[in-house]
Amino acid sequence: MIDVRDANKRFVAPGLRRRDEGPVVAVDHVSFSVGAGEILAVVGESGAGKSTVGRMLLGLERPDSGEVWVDGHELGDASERALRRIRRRMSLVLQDPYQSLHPGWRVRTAVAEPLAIAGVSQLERSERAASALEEVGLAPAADFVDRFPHELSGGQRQRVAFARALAGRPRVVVADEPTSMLDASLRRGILDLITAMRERLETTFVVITHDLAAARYVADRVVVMLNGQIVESGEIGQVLDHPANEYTKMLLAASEGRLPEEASCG
Amino acid sequence: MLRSRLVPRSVLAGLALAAALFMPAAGAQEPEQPRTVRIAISGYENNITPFNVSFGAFPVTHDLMHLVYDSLFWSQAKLEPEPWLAERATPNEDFTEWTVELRPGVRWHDGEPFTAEDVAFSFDYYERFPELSGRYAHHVFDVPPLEDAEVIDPQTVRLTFRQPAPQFPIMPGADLPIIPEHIWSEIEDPGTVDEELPIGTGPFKVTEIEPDQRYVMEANPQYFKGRPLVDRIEMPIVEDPSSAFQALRAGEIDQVARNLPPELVNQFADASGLEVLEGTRFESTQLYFNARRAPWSDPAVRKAISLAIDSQQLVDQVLLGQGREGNDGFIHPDSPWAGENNGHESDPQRAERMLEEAGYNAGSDGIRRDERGRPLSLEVLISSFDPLGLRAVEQVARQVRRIGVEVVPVALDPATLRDRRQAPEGEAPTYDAYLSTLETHAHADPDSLYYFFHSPGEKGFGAAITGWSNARFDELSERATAQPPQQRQALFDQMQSILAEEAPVVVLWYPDGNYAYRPAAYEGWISDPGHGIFTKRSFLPAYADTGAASTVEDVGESSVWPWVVVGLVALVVLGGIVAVRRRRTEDPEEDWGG
Amino acid sequence: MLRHAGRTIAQYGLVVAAIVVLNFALPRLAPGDAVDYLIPPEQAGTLTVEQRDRILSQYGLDEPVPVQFERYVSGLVTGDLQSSIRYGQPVVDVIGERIGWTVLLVGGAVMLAMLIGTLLGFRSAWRRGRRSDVGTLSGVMLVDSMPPFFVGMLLILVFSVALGWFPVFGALPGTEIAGLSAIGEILQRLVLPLVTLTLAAIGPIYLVARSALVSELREDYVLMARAKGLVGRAVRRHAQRNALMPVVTIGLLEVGALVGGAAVVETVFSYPGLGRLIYESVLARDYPVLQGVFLLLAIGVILANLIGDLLYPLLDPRVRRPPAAAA
Amino acid sequence: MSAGGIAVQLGLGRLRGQVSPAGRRLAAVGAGLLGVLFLLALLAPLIAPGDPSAPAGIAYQAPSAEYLLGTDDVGHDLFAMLVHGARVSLTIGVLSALVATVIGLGVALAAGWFRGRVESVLMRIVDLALSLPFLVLVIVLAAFFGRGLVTTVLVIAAVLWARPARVLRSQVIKVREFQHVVAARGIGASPLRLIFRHILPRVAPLGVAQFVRSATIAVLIESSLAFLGLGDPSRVSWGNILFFANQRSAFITDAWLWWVLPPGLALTAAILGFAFVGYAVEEWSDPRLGATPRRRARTGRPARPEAADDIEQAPGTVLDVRDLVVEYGPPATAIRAVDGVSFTVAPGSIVGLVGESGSGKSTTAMALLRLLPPGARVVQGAMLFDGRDLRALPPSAMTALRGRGVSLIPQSAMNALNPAYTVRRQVAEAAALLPRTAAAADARARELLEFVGIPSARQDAYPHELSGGMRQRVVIAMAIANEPHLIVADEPVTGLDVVTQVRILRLLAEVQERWGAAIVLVSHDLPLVSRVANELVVMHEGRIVEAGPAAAVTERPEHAHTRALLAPLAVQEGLA
Repeated sequence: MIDVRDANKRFVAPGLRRRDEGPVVAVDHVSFSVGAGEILAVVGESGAGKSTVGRMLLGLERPDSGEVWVDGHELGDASERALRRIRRRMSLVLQDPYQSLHPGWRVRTAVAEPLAIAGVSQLERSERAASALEEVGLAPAADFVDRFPHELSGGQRQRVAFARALAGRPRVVVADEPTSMLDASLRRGILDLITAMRERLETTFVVITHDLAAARYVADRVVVMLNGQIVESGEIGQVLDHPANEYTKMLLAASEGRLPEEASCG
Repeated sequence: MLRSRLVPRSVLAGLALAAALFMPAAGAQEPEQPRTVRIAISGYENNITPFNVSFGAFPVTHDLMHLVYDSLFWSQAKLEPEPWLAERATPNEDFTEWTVELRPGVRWHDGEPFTAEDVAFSFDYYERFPELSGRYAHHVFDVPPLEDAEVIDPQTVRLTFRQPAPQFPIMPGADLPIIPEHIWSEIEDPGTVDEELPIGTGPFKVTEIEPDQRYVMEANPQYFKGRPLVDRIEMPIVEDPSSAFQALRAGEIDQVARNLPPELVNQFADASGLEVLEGTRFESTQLYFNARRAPWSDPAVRKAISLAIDSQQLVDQVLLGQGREGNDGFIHPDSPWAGENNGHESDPQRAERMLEEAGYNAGSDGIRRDERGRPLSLEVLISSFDPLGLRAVEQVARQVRRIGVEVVPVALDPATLRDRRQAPEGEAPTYDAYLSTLETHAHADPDSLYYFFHSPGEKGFGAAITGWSNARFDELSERATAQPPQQRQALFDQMQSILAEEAPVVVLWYPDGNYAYRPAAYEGWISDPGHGIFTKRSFLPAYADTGAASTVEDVGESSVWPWVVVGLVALVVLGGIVAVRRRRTEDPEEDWGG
Repeated sequence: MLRHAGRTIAQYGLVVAAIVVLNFALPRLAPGDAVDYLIPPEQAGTLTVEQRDRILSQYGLDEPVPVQFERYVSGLVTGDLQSSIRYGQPVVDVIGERIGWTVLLVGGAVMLAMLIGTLLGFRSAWRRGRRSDVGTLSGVMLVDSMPPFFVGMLLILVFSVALGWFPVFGALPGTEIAGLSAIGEILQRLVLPLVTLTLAAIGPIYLVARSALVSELREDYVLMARAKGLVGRAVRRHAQRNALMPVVTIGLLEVGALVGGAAVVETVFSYPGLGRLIYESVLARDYPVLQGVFLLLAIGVILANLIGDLLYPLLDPRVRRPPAAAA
Repeated sequence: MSAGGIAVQLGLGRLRGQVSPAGRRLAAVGAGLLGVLFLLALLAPLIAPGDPSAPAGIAYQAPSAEYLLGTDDVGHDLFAMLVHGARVSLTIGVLSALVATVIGLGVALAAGWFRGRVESVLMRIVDLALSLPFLVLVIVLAAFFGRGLVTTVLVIAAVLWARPARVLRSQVIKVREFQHVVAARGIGASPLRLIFRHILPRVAPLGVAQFVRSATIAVLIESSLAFLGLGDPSRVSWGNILFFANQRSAFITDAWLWWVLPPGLALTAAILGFAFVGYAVEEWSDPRLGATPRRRARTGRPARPEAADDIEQAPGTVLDVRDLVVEYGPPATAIRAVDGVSFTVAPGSIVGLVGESGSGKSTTAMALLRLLPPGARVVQGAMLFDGRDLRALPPSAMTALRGRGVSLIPQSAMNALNPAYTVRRQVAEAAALLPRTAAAADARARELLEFVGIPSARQDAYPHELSGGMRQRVVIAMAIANEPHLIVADEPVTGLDVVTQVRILRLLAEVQERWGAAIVLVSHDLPLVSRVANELVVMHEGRIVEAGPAAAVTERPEHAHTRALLAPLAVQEGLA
């Protein structure tokens, strides 16, 4: 479903900064692939290039070199128009539930947006939006469709974001840190939602997270990134139980509250 | 770093300093000081040479320059101009030759003697640079064309004209400033601005030029008409008339070289410390039709509009009565050349009849149409800087609307306005009419009717100004110019009758002259018809009003209202200070909220 | 760094080039030309085409536009700004005579407005929501809402006519005096126009200073400053320093706006500054002067930008020492 | 047209910050002024029937019953002129501002959407437009199009559009990266949809602010142009009345009272009305500016709370919180954020205050330092610290205590450092609170920074040059500068990556060991906190649901909520 081959992306630091620092390398020779219906976790600290990979999968960033294949299309050289067509079979869930919904829109409008983009009729739209809401656990949908985002709790908002992501029945969903802003008690519900959706719709998920526990909870396979490079990847159990890379070990240790004593100052 | 606590303290300190610095100095006028008069003028005139004065952009130009330069004669729009640099001028039989005897013993400001060479040189020089010299040169090269200026002896010069020039002493004799040969013979570009240049024979020498700010002149003690009564004239440039009269009222200046606006006449006349002198202004404001353009080319339409205009009402309404109604014969009623039947005929009924007869019938909107169905809609161009003119057009529009003619005022800045009046060569200009104001020259010069209304030709400008032409008028005016002014009156009367009947222009009014000054500074002012009181004769012992030297207490006139405002401002400021002080005692930092 | 500087210079260069072209074109697009202004009205209609052309040729205005443009540009390169039509003097001299007054008036107004506006704005921000803040806020906005010409005339009415404290017009002493008293009188004549212009300029600066400090005061470092035991001025100092940057930006923006905007005030007070020169030169279609003044203004705007570029690093270390890219 | 009205129409009320009471009051005054003026303009034909430029009476009449504001130089009724002038001035103001804002918005959208070359070119044009003297433009345009209403509007818009363009562009760039916009792009929304459905509505509040601000300037420019004689003198506008007033010497006669003051004040009122409304709209469009003021209005100053004399601090505690109640919002509709919280802190111990967002844990922490956010207040309870009730301390004593007795490690430590000063200076500033020489304070700063793990080579760095973890270390150094007995650490590791989180917690434990300070450690991450805390206090919805020794709480959580907080994922999968 997804095949990334040797993708590279550099950013030039924006704004007032001096230009002689050289571009920031965001993604450095990254290759991986995801099968249909698979859940891949991309793990790493902030600044490791995870989010850039996610944006690349949607064609929101184009790689400087290398290829990004999604569902049989190469995104790197695709035209904007072609990209838009491809994106209609994909979806994106972002980290901040407070920002990822348009604050001026009712839930109904937000969830139906992908359907509107796909040209679904008004009547069908609201039906499908309602069923999408119930799929993500916001039932009965009638209680939610007329609310504004600020009238929902954080967890509910993130569910709405998922409902929107899934309403158009996408083949691929990229979820960028979907749980990191949520309280611990809500995290599991969202992760359960992802696995349930995969079961029901055979959607392919790419879950970007810094939380190894969350990765282990949902993912089939994992990619560990550091400074734009993939340092380790494989079956989730394999990687987390027998980490080969020092960095992966350190991440694991930290998530258990331990620190290798030799670790340098952060 | 900035500390907001310092605000009030530093402000107070600044105020104290300012107060110490700016307290008006008491007793500014000390007895030993030279007698100084401060006169606000309206614009910068470069270095006050005849070639550089602001090209007539400001009305004071002429008077300012005649303080520095003299002409052969001095005209007060009288039939017989007063000899000035000339002692007498004698024409030959057909007025083509004038022998001018000059006053002896005159010296230039730099000490060089004034001779016939200078006079001959001046005439030659003006002719060399006809374009640059603004209003002066065209009298030399155009009316009447000078053929030769010949020096007979150091006190005598003979001027030969291509045509009879019976009015020579008035024009250009009384108009053309005589310039020194020893200065100007060196100068190839008369437009040069050099502060050393303004050397004349006049009663005042230029001593300081601050562009756009002021001129200072000092008396020429050797002046041939006697040492001026004022030692020094300071002329700050105050373009805004309101500011200028404010300054006069506040006592910062002693005279404003402008006509006192009608609305101020009574107030300034009543004000203590100020006096108002009346004087004849040869000035008129008129509506020019573009007589090349239909339907304004139809005399019936023009005359009808003229008849619809109630000139007296305009004078009452806009000039507040400080003026006289227009004269259909154009010339100022006080001019020696004015016709017998002065005045403006206002008769809307007759106007309507004329338009009916000529076939202009009203449409459904009440506006008359010509035979091709075009409405009689007169677009009047007007300078947006002429408030009286703007008001006049507003009223004219109302008056003329009654006979079914629409007037649309179009306010433009002066350069745009003049541009609109022009047309590419060989084409007729496309404007309908414009409003403008003419100064002395138009009313005091016996040839003016010729210049303004003769068909285009060797000397006439008529077509260029109005596009109007009339064979009978041409013939009359040609005959007139060949005669001495004294003998032209009968012809003038006929010419003015034609103008009245054909109405190429409609004179709206002739404003009265009123001039305000501070007698405490100088009270010798006299009114020179056509010049106002800012004229060199006001400063000369032979002419100035040296009569009753009543001491006038110099008290700035003031009304009670500004004081009310002062009081209010003071209250607000005091209140603010109190409030600030009160607040300062409170600690903004902490609260019990936590 | 070099590439960045190169690009900046290239961009400024483009702006200057555009300004040069506009300076040339804009005045010429207006109807009428200098001759229309120069020649007295009664004579204007009487000029023959030849006479008109001769006058135009005096000022090089009869040449085809491309030739005029080329002469203008080559003049710029050699530093020759040509001569004023109205004043007959080299444009450099005409501007030179006024620039001092403009610097005094506009410069003084900007500085005063910056100072007072910043102090008041900071004070308001510190006491925001309280009565003194609301009072200052509405007071400043009230003053800012009065048209400058209206303020100027009222000031004249009160301080010149009624009180007689200050002269009504002009920049120079009425009589020839020298030394300290001349300076005193120059300052005295400066006061009213300066106050008017300062009042006109305070508003935006005050508002920016206030809102900048208000939002800085919401920053966590201010809370931290208080939490670590700092009081009053020490806390304010933390925030004020960071709030200065937008104030400087708006202040520099104001300079350009004020030079042109001063025309009204300079007219009311008959002050011989550049604003009035622009206004009158526009009316007189004095192209060389307009070109010169606009070029000067453009350079001024660019200089203000450069000053800003120099000042920002002093105010904000983030500009001075950008973080290492990979930090 | 009030800001609120627009907000309702666009359904934007929830997009933006609040308007402060002061802003609301100004907006009300402004809307009132504009309302009156617009009403005058609207009803002009009724109030002053007939053509205002028809001469009504004698010139230069003082106000009378017949002519409320007297007459002008040719006998126009000045009151009628004033009323009708409102139409022109307001129409021109609103129309020009509208045109300018629309142009500016268009340019901003184009620049912000396409970026790159298009943006460079457009922004250069904006720079150019900002530096163009408008006087020439006015004359050129007026000459081309005449001086009609349309021309004036176009001319003013031509001068005004650049500023909105510049301001709105940066907003467009910001909004473009908002998550819902990115998400919409991610599902293939078309540019039109993105611009009109997503970006435009969120730029709109700022657009409205820019529109109102442009209207102020437009009214001012129109009057200035008219005053300079560059307007259309046949149009009855306030600027035009003033033009004639000035030209016809109104300032020299007493006529200025009724001829100059009313139109001048009307202009001022119109501009002020726009400015006041604009101020409120700006607050509303920019969340940083609005919201409630830091402190209540003067009148609402509460009396000093009674010192809790009758309550003795529990022995062996450094902090004893009793029945603490904190409320937000106006008393009538107050929300209890902290509802009767009591706990104690033993000297030198770490107490973990744990709960999810909204549980009241941070409010409790900030109440301890009396640094509650605006609108919040302690309404009940006592906070006994070293034998004194913190709640009842006079402000000066509380200030003296901060940084010395109690110090804070605030939430989002990333932003707790002033970007303008080096970190050493900021630590030294804290150290200088005790009477120390500058050199001693500096030496102390070096020592502290060294202790928290900032080597001397990095001590002169500015905050932005340090990583998040290092910045948090600097904040800790500041907190311990004067050896306080109690450190309140409010979510000190949130937002840091996992490795750094552990390191910072370890540092806090070292701080407690080395300096013996008690620490109240506020966090939402119970497993993480339980690794360093001696005691745990679990909060939920403003109340304490469970408290006790850390080991006891984590091993035998009694309350369901505590169990939810304890790593729900790990329980199932057995990680950790």
